[in-house]
This record gives sequence, C-alpha cells and structure tokens, in this order.
Amino acid sequence: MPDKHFVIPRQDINREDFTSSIPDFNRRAEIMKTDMGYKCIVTNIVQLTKQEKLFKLRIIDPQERGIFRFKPGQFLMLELPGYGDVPISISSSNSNHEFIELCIRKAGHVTSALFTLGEGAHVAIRGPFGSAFPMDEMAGNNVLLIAGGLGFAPLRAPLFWINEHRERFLNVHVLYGVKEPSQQLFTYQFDEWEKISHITLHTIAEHAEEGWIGKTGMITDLFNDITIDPEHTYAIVCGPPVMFKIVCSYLDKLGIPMNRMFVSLERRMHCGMGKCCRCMVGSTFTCVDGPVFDYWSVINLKEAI
Amino acid sequence: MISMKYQGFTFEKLKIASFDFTCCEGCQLQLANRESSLLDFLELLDIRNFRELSTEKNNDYDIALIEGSLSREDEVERLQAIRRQAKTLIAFGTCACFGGVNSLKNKFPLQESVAEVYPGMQIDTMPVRKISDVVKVDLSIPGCPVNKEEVERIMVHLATGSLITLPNYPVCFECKAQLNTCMFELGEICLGPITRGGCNAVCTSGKTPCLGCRGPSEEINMPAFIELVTERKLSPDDLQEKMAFYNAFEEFCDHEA
Amino acid sequence: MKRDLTLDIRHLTRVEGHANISITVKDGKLLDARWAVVETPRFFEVMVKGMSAERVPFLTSRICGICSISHALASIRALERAMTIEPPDVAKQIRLLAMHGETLQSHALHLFFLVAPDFTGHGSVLPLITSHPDLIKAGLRLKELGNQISTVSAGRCTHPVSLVVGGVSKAPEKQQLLQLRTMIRESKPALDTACSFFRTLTIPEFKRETEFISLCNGSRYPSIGGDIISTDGVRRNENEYLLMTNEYSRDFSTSKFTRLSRESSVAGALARFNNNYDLLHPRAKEAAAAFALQPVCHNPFMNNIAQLIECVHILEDAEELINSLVDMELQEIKTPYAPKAGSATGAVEAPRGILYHHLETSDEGKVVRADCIIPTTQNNANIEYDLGAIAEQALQEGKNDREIEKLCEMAVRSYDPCISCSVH
Amino acid sequence: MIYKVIAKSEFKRFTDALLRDNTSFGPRQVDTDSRGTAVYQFLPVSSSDDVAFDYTATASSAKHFFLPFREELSRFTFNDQEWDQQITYEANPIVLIGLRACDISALNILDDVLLNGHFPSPYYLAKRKNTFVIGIDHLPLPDCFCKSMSHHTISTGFNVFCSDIGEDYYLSINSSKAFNFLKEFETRDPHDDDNCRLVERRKIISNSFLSEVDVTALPSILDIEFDSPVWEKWGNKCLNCGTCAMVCPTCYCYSVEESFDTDLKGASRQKKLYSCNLVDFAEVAGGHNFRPKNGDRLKYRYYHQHRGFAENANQQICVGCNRCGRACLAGINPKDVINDLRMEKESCLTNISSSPDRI
Ligand SMILES: Cc1cc2nc3c(=O)[nH]c(=O)nc-3n(C[C@H](O)[C@H](O)[C@H](O)COP(=O)(O)OP(=O)(O)OC[C@H]3O[C@@H](n4cnc5c(N)ncnc54)[C@H](O)[C@@H]3O)c2cc1C
Ligand code: SF4
Ligand code: SF4
Ligand code: SF4
Repeated sequence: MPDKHFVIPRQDINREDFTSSIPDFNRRAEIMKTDMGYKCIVTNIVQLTKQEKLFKLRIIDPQERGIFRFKPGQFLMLELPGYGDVPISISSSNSNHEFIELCIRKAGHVTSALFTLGEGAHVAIRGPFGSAFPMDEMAGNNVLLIAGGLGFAPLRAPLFWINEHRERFLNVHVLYGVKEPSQQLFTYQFDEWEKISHITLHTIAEHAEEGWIGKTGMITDLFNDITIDPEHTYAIVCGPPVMFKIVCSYLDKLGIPMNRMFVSLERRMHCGMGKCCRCMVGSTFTCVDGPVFDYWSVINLKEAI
Repeated sequence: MISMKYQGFTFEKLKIASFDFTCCEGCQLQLANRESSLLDFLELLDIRNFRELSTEKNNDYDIALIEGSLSREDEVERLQAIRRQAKTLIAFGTCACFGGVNSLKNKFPLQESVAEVYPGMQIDTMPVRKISDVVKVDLSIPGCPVNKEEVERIMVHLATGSLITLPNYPVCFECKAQLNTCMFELGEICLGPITRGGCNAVCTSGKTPCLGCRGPSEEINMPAFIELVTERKLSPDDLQEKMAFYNAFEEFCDHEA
Repeated sequence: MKRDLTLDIRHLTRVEGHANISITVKDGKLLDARWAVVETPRFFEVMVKGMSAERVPFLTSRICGICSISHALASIRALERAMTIEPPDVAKQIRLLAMHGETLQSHALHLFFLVAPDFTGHGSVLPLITSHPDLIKAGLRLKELGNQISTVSAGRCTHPVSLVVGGVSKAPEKQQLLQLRTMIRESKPALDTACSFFRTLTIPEFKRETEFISLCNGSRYPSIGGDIISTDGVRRNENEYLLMTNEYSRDFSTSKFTRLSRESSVAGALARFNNNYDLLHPRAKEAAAAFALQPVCHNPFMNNIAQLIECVHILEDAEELINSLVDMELQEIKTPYAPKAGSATGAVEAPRGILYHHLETSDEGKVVRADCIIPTTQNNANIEYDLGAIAEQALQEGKNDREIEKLCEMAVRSYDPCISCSVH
Repeated sequence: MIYKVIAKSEFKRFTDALLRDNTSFGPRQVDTDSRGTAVYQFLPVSSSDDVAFDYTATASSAKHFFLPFREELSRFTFNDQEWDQQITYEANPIVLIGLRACDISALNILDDVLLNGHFPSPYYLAKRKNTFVIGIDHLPLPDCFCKSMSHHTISTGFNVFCSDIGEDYYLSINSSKAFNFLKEFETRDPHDDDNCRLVERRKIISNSFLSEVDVTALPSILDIEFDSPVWEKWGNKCLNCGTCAMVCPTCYCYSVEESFDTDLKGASRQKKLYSCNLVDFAEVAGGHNFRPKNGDRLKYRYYHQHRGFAENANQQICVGCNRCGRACLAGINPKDVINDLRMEKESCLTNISSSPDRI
C-alpha cells in the first residue's frame, strides 16, 4: 500500500482546551494565567529594614486587574524574567484591587535581583495560589496574630481584613517578636492599627539595640501580657519552624482547639500548582493545600514542623 | 563599555584574562568551541589578556581564568601576582581544580622522573599542586575538558549578577537522561555515582566509564559505593586506578588505602 | 648594508604553549638564533607506567588539548600492535573520520584565529569579527564542522571518549552520520570563501631547502600508521621511529630537538603535501594549483596554504568515508583481546605532523615503558634555522626591526607549533 | 472500544505504513549486559523491522516523550526597558509502539495527576494528544509486580492495544484514528475461539507473575511507619543518584531553571525532571534542608509512589514495573523495601507489650 499515507494529524492545544469545561469564570481566568502570569509594573518600593523591602505592584492590563482577586493568606509566584520566580505571600489588603504589596527579604538569587529593581520595572505574577485564612469562620471571636520576623508578611493581609471588618471581631492582639528591634517591619503602621483599629500590639526583641525601650525576650514572654479566652479565640501563627512548635504547643496547653490555630508553612516551590512536588509535607502540597494549615493538620503531617 | 541595559540593570562586559599553567590547554580551547553562540559569547567578554588568542596584553582585569596545575616555582609566583589583581579567580578545568592527570606524576620520585625523561639535564620541577593549594579560589569550573555550555552559562551569570551553582547531583542522573546502559551492567566500574554531574554524562554516553573529572558530588555515599563495587566482584585495583586518575578523589583514596 | 639586531620575544603569543625567540645579528652577520621552549614538563612518559593499557589512551590524549584524538590513536595503535590486536574495519573507518575532524578543527583554528590576524595587521582575531565577518563566519563554520565530525565519531572533540584499544566503544548512529554528511556538503561554500581570502594574501617569499618527513600508507593520504618517508629518500618502518628522529636535548629548551639526513627536518601539512601529493583528492589538487603550490615546496610560510589544501581534501574524503560507513553494519566495533607483553610504535599524522607513541606492555597488560615524540619537537630545529635565515634575508631586504620581529613571529606561527604538547 | 483480529503479517504492514509516515519510537535492543541479558530502550524506529516485538521491558520508561528530561516552559525577549513572554504548547505528532500494559497505566496515572488536578498542564496535554499509542501485551519478567498493583491489564489510555493470540493479534481499538487507519488493512471481527484464546492469554500472563508485593493498607502503614528504622537502613545504601526517578514511568517531580540567553537579549524558563532522592530537593533559601538525610529522601519517594498525594486523591502511583529496582545500583527495590516495612509493622503488632504510645 505504498501510495496511501497514514500521517497522524497534528492537534494544536490552546488554553481554552482546558478551560472549556470550567464554567466558573474566575477559575478559568486563574488557570489561563498559570503559565503566562499577569504583567505588573513596580510602582513603589519601600526599604523596610536592611533586609526587607516592600514592593507595590500594579497589574498593567486593566482587564486583568479586574480579574485578579485573592484571599488573605494566599501567595503568588513573582517572576523577574532572566532570574526566575519565587513564591511570595501577598501582604496587602484583598479589598485593594488597584495594587498588590509584597514584602520581600533578600535571601538569594532571585530576591537579590529583585532588590536591584527600581520603580517602573516590570515583573510578572502568577497565581494567586494556595489556601487562605478562614476569616469568615473567625468572625465573632478574639483573634491572636503571632508573628516572628518575616512572618509578619503573610499576617499583614489578614490584619488588613480584620481592620476592614473590625466590628466582626472581639479583641484582636498582635504579638510580634524579632531578633533585633531594627528588624521590625511595618512600624509606620503600628499607630494606625492601634489607634484607629483598636488592635493591641505587643512587640518584643530578643536582643535590645541602642534606643530600644521595648521589651526584650522570646515571643512566648508576650503571653504574660494578655489573657486568652480559649473558648473564643482563633490564632494565626507565622514565623520560623521552631516558633510554630513552641507557640502552638503553648496555645494547645491553654486549651485553644487545634483546628482554631492556623500556621503558614514555607517550603521550596517551583510551580505553585502541585506539580513539581518540591513543597511536599507528608502527603500534602504546601502550595495547593497550604500554605495555610490548621494546627491539627500540621501535627498530622509528618515533618511539617 | 555597556553591553546591555535591562529594566535598570546595566550589564558590563566582563574584564577577563586567561592564564595557563601546567596543562594541555584543552580547557582554554573550549572557549573557542560551541561556534554557534561563539560571537555572542565573545560579546560578553572584554578580553584583557589571553596569550593563546591575542597579542595585546592589558593587566587590568577583574576575572582571571586559571587553567592548569602548578609544577614549577615560577608558576606559583605568577599565580600569586594574578591573585593580587583578580577580583574573581576561577579555577578552570580539572587540572586547576584538583591537580588533574598531571598529579599522577606525584606517585613517582621526582628526580627519577627527570633522569628518565631528560637524562643528564637540570629540569626545574616540583610535585604537582592544585590552584587552591596556593591561592584562594573564588569559583571552580571542573571538567577535563570543561563543558563549554556550562562555561557559557557561568559567564552569563557572572555578567548578570546571577547565582552561580554547579549541579549537586551525580553523573548517573544525567546518564539516565541519555538513556545509556549503565556501565556497571556491562561489567565495568564507573565513577558516575560519586561524581558531580554537569557534563551530560558525555563519557558514559560514549560507553566508557566516568573517571570522575568533575570531582566528588555533594554528600556522596562512599561506603555504599565501595560496597557496590565489592558486591559485584569488580576489581579494587581498577577502582583505585580510576579514582586516582584525576586526583579528584584524593581525600577518599587515602581514606580507603 | 651592515646592521645590528637583537630580538627577544618572551612568550610568543597566538601559539599554543610558552616559547621564546631570540636572535642576535651583528654587522649583518647572524651570531645566534634561538627557539626556546620554556613550557613546564609534565612527565607523561613516567605517569603511564603501571597503568592498564585500556586506560592509557585516555591519559595520553591529555598531552594535548588540540590534537587529543591523535594522541589517543597513537597510543591505541601502539598498544594494538604490541598486543597484536586487529581492530574491526568499521572501527578503523570511524577512527579515520575522527582524525579528519580533528585536523579540520585544528587547521581552521590556526588559519582563522591565529594566522589571519597576521595578514590583516591585527593583534587578534577579535577585530576581524567586524572587519571580515564573512571570513570569520566561514572559519567558524569549518571549525564547527571539524568538531562535529570528531564528536560524532569519537564522542567528544577534545579528549575523545569512544576511541579505545581494540576498536571503538560506541559507533555513531546512522542518522548522525547522514546529518554529518549534509553538514559537510553545506560547508563547502565556507571553504571556498576561505580559499578566495587566502588567495588575496601575499605570502612572504622565503626559501630554505630542508628535508620533509611524513607517513605514507599506500593508497590513502596518510593519517594513521604506515611507513615513514622523507623527501631526501629515506623510508623506514614505523617501529624504527628512533632512527627517523634522533632526538636530542638542548639545555635552554624543555622541548627536545630532532634531525634526520640534514641539520634539521620538517613534519606537518607541507611535509605531507610534499610527500603525498598524488594521493590528494582531485579537488584538493585543483585548490593547490590555484595557489601555484606544488611539491616539493621549501617555503615554510606555505605550510598555511598546505593546511588549507588539506581542509579541501578532508571535506571530500570525510564524505566518502561516511558514504561507506552508512553501508556498513555498525555492530562489530571492538575486537576482544587478552592482555599480553609486547612493544610497538604507533605513528599517526597529527595536524602538525607525525606523532609517535612507543609503548611496552607487561603480561598483565600494564604499560611499563613509554616514549612519545611530538611533531613540534620534530620541527624545533627547522624553526630555529629558519629564524636565522629569515632574519638575515630580511636585513638584506632592508626591513626594520619591527618588521623583522613580525616576520619571525609569523614564520614560527606558520609551523603551527603545539608547544605544551611537545613538552609532555 | 472495538475489537478486531489481525494476522501478524498484516499487522506488520499496518505498522510499516504508520512508522514510515510518522516520527515513531519503539523498543530496540541497545546492549547485552554482562549477564547476557538484552537491554532495550524506546528509540526512533522507521519500520517494523526496527521494532523488537519480542522485547521484555525497556530500561527507561516512555515517560520522557510526555515529560521531557528538559523542556522550555517559556521564553522571554527583552526590548529596551521591558520584556515579552512567549509560551507555546506545540507538540509534533509521534507514534509510540510497543508499550506494555503497565506503561500505559502509568500514562493514565500521569493524566490523572497532570490533567485532572486543580491546574491542568497544557504542556503535557499537547504531547499526550499528539501521541498515537500502540500497546502490546507481554509475559512479565520475574521481578515485575504490576499485578500486585493491578496494572497488568489495561482498558484505556491507548489508541490500539494488541494481545498476542498466536498467529494473530487481538486488537482493542480505542480511537477513531486507529480505527480509520485499520480500515485499510485486513482485519476481522473476533470469533468465539479468538475470544477464548484471548482469555487464555490473559490467564497465562496473570499466572506468570513471580513477584508479589502486598500492598493492602500500604498507605496507612506508610503513615504509621514514618519513623521506622527501615528508612535509615535502606537510606544508608542510597547513592542519591536519582536514577530511580529518571527511569520511573510515573515520577514527575521537577525543577525550574531560568537563565539569560548568551546574547542577553532574552531568557528561557526551563523545566527539568528532578528526583526527590537528590540532596537539594527540599532545600530552601538560606540553606535549610527539610530532608537532610538519605533515608528521609528515600522515604519520600516511597511515600509519593505508594501512599499517594492529596492532589491525586491519595492513590498509589507506582505501577509495579520495577524499573527503579532494576536500575538501582544500590539494590534498593520496592518489593524489598515494602516487605521490610511490613515485617517491621508485623513484628510490632505481635509484640503487643512494646511501647503503647508508639502509634
Ligand atoms: C508560601 C510561601 C510564601 C513566602 N512568602 C514570602 C514573603 O512574603 N516574603 C519573602 O521574603 N519570602 C517569602 N517566601 C520565601 C521565599 O520564597 C524565598 O526566600 C525565595 O524563594 C528565595 O529565593 P532566592 O532565589 O532569592 O533564593 P535562593 O536560595 O537563591 O533560591 C534558589 C531557588 O530555590 C528555590 N527556593 C529557595 N528557597 C525557597 C523557599 N524558601 N521557598 C520556595 N522556593 C525556594 C527557588 O526556586 C529559588 O529560585 C515564601 C515562601 C513560600 C513557600
Ligand atoms: S554508567 Fe555510570 S554514570 Fe551512568 S548510571 Fe551507570 S554508574 Fe551512573
Ligand atoms: S563522565 Fe565523568 S569523566 Fe566524563 S566528563 Fe563527566 S565527570 Fe568527567
Ligand atoms: S534508590 Fe537507588 S536509584 Fe534511587 S537514588 Fe537511591 S541509589 Fe539512586
């Protein structure tokens, strides 16, 4: 049969192939953007500490800006072409649809390159990815926000949320520990939060520096300053792994149910979509099932903390 | 001289110099290979001193590529002078990183060797040393010869201020991506499981065992490797000969002996 | 016109390895001309002692980064002859192809990167990238082709991986060979560009009669093995290499010197050309005619042209080799062997001339003694005599010091010396 | 599904036509190992003569036709102050001939993970849709344990699957493409005795398995045995080479690398298959490694393969081909490791008096 041909026709794939079956428009837009990313312009950069900067981004395309929505606790993959992309928690309010703020620590390859950027530079974001803090579920209760160091970055979004819905919460305490006072983030907003939003801030530093009049010690020392009503309290804990362990087991002893404590985990990530498997903890993806987990799930995840 | 502006980054050409010591100059030669991107590669560089390529010399360079090992006192002095000038000193190739094949001569008494090759002559020579025995090395690019693709990537990374890393997995990983039949299955000892990848398993792809020119991979499991050679009843002498070939497993060889 | 001249060039540039030129002329009379190789010796002949034969080619290839394939094959040939191993035909063809790739790559590197700047008046090839873009593209194309031929046939172009005692460890895929053939065909215009460029150059007029030595193996332009012949009529068997070289040391040079019938002799492209003109491919002969080059030519500067002619030959011959390889079964590529005691010489035509490895094995197949004689070594004496003669002639022609210095450098470069290789 | 019977000689004509007109890959012998066993790989083929129809199993799986060892995800081109991003999901059609039931099962599992999850992968889909899969059944090797994993038979995931029933192949046709091609060749509807021969063939295959791995309740055992000394024991043998994941038909973990082009006018984002056994798999900025020990990493491979991850509904993704076991120089293989774990578990169950808070 020499003259017959059996060439397999080529099938072209485009994004719509995937999304045709997904009616929810937001999901659809989200999937379409998982490889391409939203192009953003860096509109403002604030040096917060020696190691951290706050980047304010604006999605350039107004239509895309209209699509991008996230929940407090979610993260995105921030791409600087040529250097790579890194997972970063969103540090701004999710009701702000104009800008996205990211608090970034200079830690290595990509983050160092980001630090040399100036205003007007273009970056891309993919996402948002991951789970969020259950803000609605927390409503009607006291909230403890406990942050260590850079852990304040993922806490800022829920804090904004609480500010914006202050009437729905009882007492809100922020416990914030750092190694050195100069490492404190967002100090310029402390006043506003305390005075306007009636949030009680407790700060502590491990080592005092010149001019520090605040407390020195470990973050757990701050628990002496507050009374906790375990029946009606939710806690959000973000910080280095050791801190999770100490703080959460302390709260556990106080009687706060494990499923009312939330942590945000950090792992190595390359995709953000549960495909590269770099962020596995136990049998769970930090990027899809997390980064926000309740403490009950965490202690059930081997190697989580 | 600005070669490229991108988002507020300005990438300057790399002021580079290349020096060869005791070696075959095969690594320098690689700089002229990979012809398809050679002109772009040369665009990245502001070549200040490169005797093999150019008559012009200029001793104002930032990056020094050091090829070869040291086997004569005057080489040590020359190297120290280079170290004083260079901001980044790169050990370029296996000879520079580990001593390379040249180190095999260290097994023989020096004077006997001289008498054998240059009977009746005075020859200035000393036991072979690697570059880091004498000066601080900022970056190592192993390979006998170096893999031009890797060199190119590292130069791009230097120019763009990106992080420079070598693969930290063993050759086997890349060997499998080439769909090679494992040399051990063919009854040969291969140093792939303990050698740093990044060469695309070029030797095993040509069906010859890896001799470890790229040096030990990260956190190698030497006891398990020795056990595997023993279990398969392969020759321990062959293993020793292979591990000694580039002097890259010096620390492990002694440990075994 | 009587003149004085002192030339002292320390670490000649654009050559492989470290060497110095010094020339002293007083009252128009040559007092001294010296070609001193100051490269650090590595003692390969000592290192191989006790090493298993199968590993030795991998070690000796590291004698030289440019002609590593020749070194590997010289060792392999010596070992196969010492242990009486006959490699399969396919393997022999693959090896020839690998040699072609290396020679092409080496000649291209030499002609375009190292020699061309001399004629255009530049210090390096870099300015030529903008002044002669087509020439450089052609040069890169040929170099890339050379490297690709070696990579396909030997696994890697520098320090080959699949050339082993007994044959080859891996044969190229037919598909790769076919692609290579296409690449060869498509590279021919690049070679034409190169030839036209070199035809526009004025090659310095100079002549000093000398003896040209090369291999000769019957029906093929020499590459691997064969008798050793000279333009003075000497012909000897490979194993008698010592009688052909008569190696001796000079106290100022770490590279040795050799001689045969006269005070000096030459190996290399021009020697091969002078001795084996008849075996060149007709297209190569055509190209030679365009340069009015015919045997026996005694102008060392014409070595560059001989290299170019060889490139033409290589492209044609490599294509023919591939044509025959694609029709062969590529299964039997290695002859199994048992180690045994013996000793033999392996001679191959490296890009720069005859390369001898003489190896002796023990019963267990370990190498117990080695001797390597490198092409550049065989040219050292001739380089030195040429330098004196060139300086004298140039003085008579009334050239100034700078011009003479440049001419001397060019003369040395035309030999394409491979210095670190000669001090092994 | 449509069933047909085709004479082997006619099938050869069919494959000849297909392999001639398309870029095709099939099993070919590449070597004979030192024990005299033939070694096969999926390599380019252009006629049925190139295909080793009687092959046993390939050393490496067919995974890399769908998940290449290295793949460009996107490309950036820079202009004066800015950049553009380009992504293509293009794939050229290929024919893959000779896949075993477990190999096709592996593709179905990859489909599940990469297409049915929360974020489907277009890169994978493009390749999967453009691959024409011809499966062929076979008798298992002594160390195959795909039966234990229930992957020794297959009913989806291929275009056509051939069961060897003597002079003929019993074809299961699962795509209109395959059906249309086959129209041009001589086939017939199966008779009763063809069906009998098929049942018999399946029985023979099923009864030929020599290796068995008890996977009942394995996911929970893996959870319980998280701190078992078994991991350290096998971990101490592991060479951290990643070979197991490279040859595995379902290991899909990867790394992403981005680098500037040499001319600095653009950049490329590339994905590279990775292995959880490599030392830096779980290392984060600052150098902290969440899995610093060989045993931790090895455990994760087993965890992923045999416990499954939340994203794929906790199903096991190992198909039981034992490629990793065959390729591992350290002699680590699923059968031994899992049996070891079970023994651990059983010894602790029989020894009730030991520490009650162990679980
Ligand atoms: C869910 C999540 C939220 C995060 N939020 C923030 C934040 O708000 N602010 C902040 O400063 N940092 C945050 N990080 C950490 C941040 O992602 C790492 O510091 C960053 O990836 C380091 O990249 P690098 O290239 O600079 O470092 P290198 O050490 O050079 O890393 C090289 C590569 O390794 C990978 N990698 C290394 N460390 C990590 C890591 N910790 N997580 C993921 N991938 C890693 C990346 O692919 C990176 O490109 C977060 C991490 C996660 C997982
Ligand atoms: S041949 Fe060598 S590098 Fe390749 S898998 Fe085997 S041991 Fe590893
Ligand atoms: S396989 Fe081994 S010897 Fe060969 S290049 Fe790679 S590291 Fe070097
Ligand atoms: S289990 Fe075996 S194959 Fe896998 S990484 Fe360890 S040693 Fe390598």
